[in-house]
Amino acid sequence: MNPTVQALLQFLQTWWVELASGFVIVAAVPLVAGYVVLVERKLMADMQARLGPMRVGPHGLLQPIADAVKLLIKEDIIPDNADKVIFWLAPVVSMTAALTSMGAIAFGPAFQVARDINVGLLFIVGVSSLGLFGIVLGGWASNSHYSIIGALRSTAQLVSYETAAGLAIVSGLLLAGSLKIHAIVDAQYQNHVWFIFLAPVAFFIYAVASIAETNRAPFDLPEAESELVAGYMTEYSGFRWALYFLGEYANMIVVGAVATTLFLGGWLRPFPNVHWLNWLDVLPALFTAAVGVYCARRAGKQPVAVQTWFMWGVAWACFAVAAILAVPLFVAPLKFVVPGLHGAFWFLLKVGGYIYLFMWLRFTLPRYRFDQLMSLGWYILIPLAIVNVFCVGLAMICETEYGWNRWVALVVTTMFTLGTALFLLHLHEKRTAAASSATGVTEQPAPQDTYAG
Amino acid sequence: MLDKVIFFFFAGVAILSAALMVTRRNAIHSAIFLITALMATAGIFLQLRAEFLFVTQIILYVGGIMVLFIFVIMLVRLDVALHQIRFRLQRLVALLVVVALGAEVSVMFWVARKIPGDGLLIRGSAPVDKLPPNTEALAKSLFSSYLLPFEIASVLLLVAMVGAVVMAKKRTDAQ
Amino acid sequence: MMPASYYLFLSLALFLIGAIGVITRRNVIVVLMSIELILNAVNINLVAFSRIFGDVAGQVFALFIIADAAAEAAVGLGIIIAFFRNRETVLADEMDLLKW
Amino acid sequence: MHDDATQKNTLLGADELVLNMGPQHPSTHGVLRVKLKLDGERVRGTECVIGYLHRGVEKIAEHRTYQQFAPYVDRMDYVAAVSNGLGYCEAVEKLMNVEAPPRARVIRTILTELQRIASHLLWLGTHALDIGALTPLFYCMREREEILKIFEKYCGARLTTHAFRIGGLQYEAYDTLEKDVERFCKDFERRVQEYVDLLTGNSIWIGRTRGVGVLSAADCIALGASGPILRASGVKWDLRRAQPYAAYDQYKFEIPVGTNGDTYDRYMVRMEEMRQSRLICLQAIENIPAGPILGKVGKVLKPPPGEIYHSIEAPKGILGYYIVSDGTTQPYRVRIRPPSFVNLQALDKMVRGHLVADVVAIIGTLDIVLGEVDR
Repeated sequence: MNPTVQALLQFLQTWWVELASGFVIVAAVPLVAGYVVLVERKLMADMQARLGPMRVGPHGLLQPIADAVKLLIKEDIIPDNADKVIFWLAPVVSMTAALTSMGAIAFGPAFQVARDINVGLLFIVGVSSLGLFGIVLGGWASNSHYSIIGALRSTAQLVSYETAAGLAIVSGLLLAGSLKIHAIVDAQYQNHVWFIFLAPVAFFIYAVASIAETNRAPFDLPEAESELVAGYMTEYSGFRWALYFLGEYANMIVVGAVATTLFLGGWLRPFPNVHWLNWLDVLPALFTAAVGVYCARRAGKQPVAVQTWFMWGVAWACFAVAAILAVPLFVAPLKFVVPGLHGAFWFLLKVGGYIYLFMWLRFTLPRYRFDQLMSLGWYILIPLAIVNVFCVGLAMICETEYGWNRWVALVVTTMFTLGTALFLLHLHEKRTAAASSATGVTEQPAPQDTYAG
Repeated sequence: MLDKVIFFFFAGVAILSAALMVTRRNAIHSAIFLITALMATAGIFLQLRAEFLFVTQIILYVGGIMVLFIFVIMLVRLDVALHQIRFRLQRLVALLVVVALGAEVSVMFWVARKIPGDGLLIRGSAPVDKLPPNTEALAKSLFSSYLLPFEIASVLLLVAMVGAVVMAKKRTDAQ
Repeated sequence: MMPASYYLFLSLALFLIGAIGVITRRNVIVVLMSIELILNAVNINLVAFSRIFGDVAGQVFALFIIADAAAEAAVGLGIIIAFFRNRETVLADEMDLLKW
Repeated sequence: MHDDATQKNTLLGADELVLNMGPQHPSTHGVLRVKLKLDGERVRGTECVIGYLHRGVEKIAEHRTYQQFAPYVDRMDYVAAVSNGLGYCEAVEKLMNVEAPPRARVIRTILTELQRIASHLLWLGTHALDIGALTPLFYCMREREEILKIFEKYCGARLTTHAFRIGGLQYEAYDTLEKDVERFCKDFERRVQEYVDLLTGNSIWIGRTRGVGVLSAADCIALGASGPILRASGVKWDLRRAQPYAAYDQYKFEIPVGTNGDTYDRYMVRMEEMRQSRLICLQAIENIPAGPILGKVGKVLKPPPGEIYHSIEAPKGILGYYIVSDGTTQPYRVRIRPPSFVNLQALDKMVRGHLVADVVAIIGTLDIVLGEVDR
């Protein structure tokens, strides 16, 4: 065996775990993103007194697959004299950015593709910010006036809200003390508290900024502006458009994962240190079993035979997962599996909750106008984030140097931050009042007599 | 062995995309190739165990500066500047100067390789595991021995921000 | 561990390509991009030697260079936009206002 | 959608840029083309191009008998067909100075007020959708469905109802009409509260509507705007109170009036109008007088030669009919004064100085229906 093959084998030997989980991510994420789309449509329907997709599969469970196939088959139109290479490249960039940043996310103490890079969290944030190029190049390559305006607007929005998100993460990192994902979650375990309670303002700022960063809910301006129709995505069709769409949902998962790791205690059980609450470990198995029972009960009522079979299949899958989660609790030799599996369950539950918040906002809130959106970002969020970083730092110093109790220090500093927030809002009110009265005044010259003209 | 493979891969990508960047007609294409070149250099930082610089390069250079470039290229309608004469005397002179400089410096490197002991090119280097964790070491030295340059850099950035805003602001007073 | 000469040759190559870009290209934006490339070449050298000597000062300095490159790009592009708005051109040759 | 005249379209030095919100557009409520003259992002002026839905209703009227023309009237403002029919029938009755029997007048009032609620519901749904709130549309459609069911039970049609005849009604009120209307009105109060919770206090909604598309009272009068737009600017003028028709004089209801005539005030005025219409319906179904439902009008209508102008308060504003008869069975001339057409004139004055995103909100708040604008 010549050395190169030998070296190759040796390389595969050491890194096969990473490669395998890499393939799993690239395959699983589009599927998961598809089902997140289905959940969103179902939730939206539920909140709007209607049923949502019910046709494809029982309760529309096969809808994502049907969508994917449809998008694959759909005609793939490329606008003429558009820049072919970049037109193809843009959605790919936006999807790869989301997927690579998922490489560093730890879905549980055991499931992490890149075995804990030293700059874990920064890597995730950095690579996911590259998704911006997908949008910019997409807008530019489709060579239509409206796509370029849409692309420019979404870039401006992403760049300004990334600053706010970055600063919010910095204040979270101050508490955590390290960039390594495992270290952050352990810090929350050691401190016996999730950082959302220590730095609530930071979590709020990050939540708002991450909504804007994934172009969703009240900030989904670039593609929702009525005269821009679909912003940078207008000229895309078929699978290219699907790539953008999945990129957005994958980004949502990434942002949810970062928020969970940093603020919501990653894969920690709600009360990890409290030992008499250990019965909570049964919850994951219980939860999945309940879902299984629901599917089983619904299976009987399906109109078409094949749907009944499918529902039974889903029910059995849920029961199997419940068994996997429950059995190691009692069987001694399998004890080592418990933290990994349960951690993954709690992590996914929290990310699911975070994404539920995204969706909830999307169905209830109207959309910001572009200048309101930018002024909110620059006049309120970024200064507040800076002040927050300063306050959390101050609190840490008081705690270590002057021996204040940590909670007291943080409560005081949070009050101070909220004070600045109110002050900023007051300033914002005065500015918008001044602005609207200014436009108001100029608009109404003396009512000239229309008939005289 | 693995280091060599990674290094040659990233170096190759860097040089190729840099070359392509310089020769492209369309500014957006050259911007994209510059992005690939920067990502390749980030890879080389990683290979040199400088993770923090790897991430800073991605966030700041590629995520920040290149966005600025692409923004300006999109704002500045470039169809005006596309039809440019390719080859002129000025290019020939430039190529000659660069080739001469390159030859001279590479000869110097080549000769220096022969000097034993702690000549220009030290063979050995600190083994990997004894290296302090990169981010902590960087932070420690940045905020202890290099605190003043750090403050000056922040002032510089502030000045640059103000300058850029003032210059690019549309002259609204004209209306 | 890799001898330092690999990194030196790499940064030299990038530096030369950047220099060619600065001198030959007419479009000012591409000139600015080539300057970014040159700065990047310098960074590789700094990090390489910081790795070889095991001292982190090189990386700190590389960080400062990135900060400076950001400032320089911002101001440079500000100038280009202002210039483009008045002169409607981005070509270096047509920026001959100071020529007598 | 294409923009033809983008003279010097460098986004930097972008001066006069004409943006086309073309006929096919998600938020122009029908086939209306608005040419926006933009200065960067600000709108400097607009030019509305209409006529895409012109069917020549008034010309057709000259070759139809009075009864035959009645169904055409429903197709004008297809969102509020019942009130169109009421206006036309009352105008012809006035021409023939015939009086509809009291029972017919009360049932007409109930159906017209229900139609006003339905029209405002559709307006609220689409207006909120344009500004980005996805949910109110489905809540409004759910309520509107109840009203359309009542119409279908009464006259067999949901949208173009042709519910009234000249001289009274064609169909007797079906037996559970009172119960249906009462059931609708009872839970409608809770439903309106749902919209109020979603929108009224919402800071984004206020941000998008407060101070947008301001129209002063003087401008309203000068431009001839009518209906909720006029009342939102502070002018208390409602034909149901000023020139009572049908059975409106028998019922007590307030006329909601706004103060500074912006999109938010028009929203509040229309929401209040829905509540008032609900009160009118409740009062009306208490005692629907017995008696005939059709006045003494023969099969063949030959109104005496002459002319008449009669206007009613349609959901969008003042809907006027000017009919000239030459004694034959066919009108010599039927001129219709649609509220949407007149209100659309105000678009240019309201949009000036605003951003492009506000144009969408302003078109929504005008509540125009292109079938009525183009006729």
